[in-house]
Amino acid sequence: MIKVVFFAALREQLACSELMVSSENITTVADLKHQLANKNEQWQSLFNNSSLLSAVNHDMVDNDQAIKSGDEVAFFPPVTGG
Amino acid sequence: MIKVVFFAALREQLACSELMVSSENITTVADLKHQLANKNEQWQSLFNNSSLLSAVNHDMVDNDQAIKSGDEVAFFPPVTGG
Amino acid sequence: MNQEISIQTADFSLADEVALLEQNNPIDGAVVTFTGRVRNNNNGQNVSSLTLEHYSGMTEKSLSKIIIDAKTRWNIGRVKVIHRIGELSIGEQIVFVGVTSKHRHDAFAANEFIMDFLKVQAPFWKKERSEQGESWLDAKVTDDTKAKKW
Amino acid sequence: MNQEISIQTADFSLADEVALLEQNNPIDGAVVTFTGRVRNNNNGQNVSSLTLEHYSGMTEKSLSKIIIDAKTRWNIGRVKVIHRIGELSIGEQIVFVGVTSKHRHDAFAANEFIMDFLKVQAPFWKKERSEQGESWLDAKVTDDTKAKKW
Repeated sequence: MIKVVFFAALREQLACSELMVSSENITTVADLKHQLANKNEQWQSLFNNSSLLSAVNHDMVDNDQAIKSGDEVAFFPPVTGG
Repeated sequence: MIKVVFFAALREQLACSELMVSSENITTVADLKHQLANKNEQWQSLFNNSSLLSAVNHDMVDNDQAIKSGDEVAFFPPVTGG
Repeated sequence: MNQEISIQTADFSLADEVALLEQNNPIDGAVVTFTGRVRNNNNGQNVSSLTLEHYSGMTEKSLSKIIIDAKTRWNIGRVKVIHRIGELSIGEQIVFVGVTSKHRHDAFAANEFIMDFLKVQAPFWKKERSEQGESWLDAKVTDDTKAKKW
Repeated sequence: MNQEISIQTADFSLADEVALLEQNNPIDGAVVTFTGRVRNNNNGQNVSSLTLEHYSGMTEKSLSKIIIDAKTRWNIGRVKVIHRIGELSIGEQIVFVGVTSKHRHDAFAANEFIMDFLKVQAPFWKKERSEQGESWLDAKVTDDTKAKKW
């Protein structure tokens, strides 16, 4: 299983902060996004947003980053701290 | 008359912090330096030192700066504050 | 635990932080600090307060990578980064970066570098409350551009 | 008298100075401070204390010109420059520069600019006391080079 977490505006829009996803058929962040986008139209538009950022095990990554069972994958909007 | 002041290492080397000089025959900072340098060999080497800085009425100036009676002219080594 | 990083709801004292950076540190003559506070205005809206959310764990990891990068690029002594989370009012301190060095340029550059990358890499998000209600702050393109200049 | 500049024998409090820069100033979200202290070592000599001499009147004039230049170049809010004179021991604070701004880069750049020009234009001179006796500090060519980069 892959642990998926969401933050900030994305978390509110999805009304979800955490989700467990089967790692079957998922080898990259792009695969995971694709699967999440298939849930419904709202999720589709949110996960197809090119400004969405991804992290795997607390490191910022690109869409082609490999992922496997046991990883923690995060999706969130551009950061606004400081 | 021109008021001439010296600071830091130069003040100590000259054993003098302040001096009044007649403005006769003096139209620039270079003229004043030339006249001071004529006092003796030690003064000559100190006032011919190219790293010596000059200020007229509290503004840093070059050797060709015009000066006149009533001005305050300062000579000092490169500054080392901060 | 990395002593150089603190993510906290509590306020911090600039004087105490600088005292710690300087304590038993006679070799570093320069200390540069940055303090960020909640402004009363953003894009023409009167902000009354904001809430800071973060991604615990990733925050610390990203900040410690930024600090390591800064130490590789400049000859700096001590570093401290504090970022507050939770509810903050106008004028309150949000973020502190303190850097010491032997020569001042290293502390200036490293401090601004840390802030610039914190802005685009550390997972914090601000939600502002104004007369118009609550809204998540948009990221600024200028912050991206600024980080890329290093 | 220019409230932005203080030449004093007494020590200063970083916290108090920053509090003054921030007081009734909700529009500036960024505060950058530089504090310079007496290091224990210069060119391999163990320094025990130093004496700071200055050219009263010219000091204030040169610093106020530097501050005006900084305000022309960057969009900054408040500025404070403090420089101590007289006898100072290891670890003591010598100089403080504080700058506030709406956007952080302005405060960083203006602060470093003020320090860089203070170093080459403000008439202060340091005499160091070490085991080898007293000697006037030599100016550094690197300071000249650094100021010319702006």
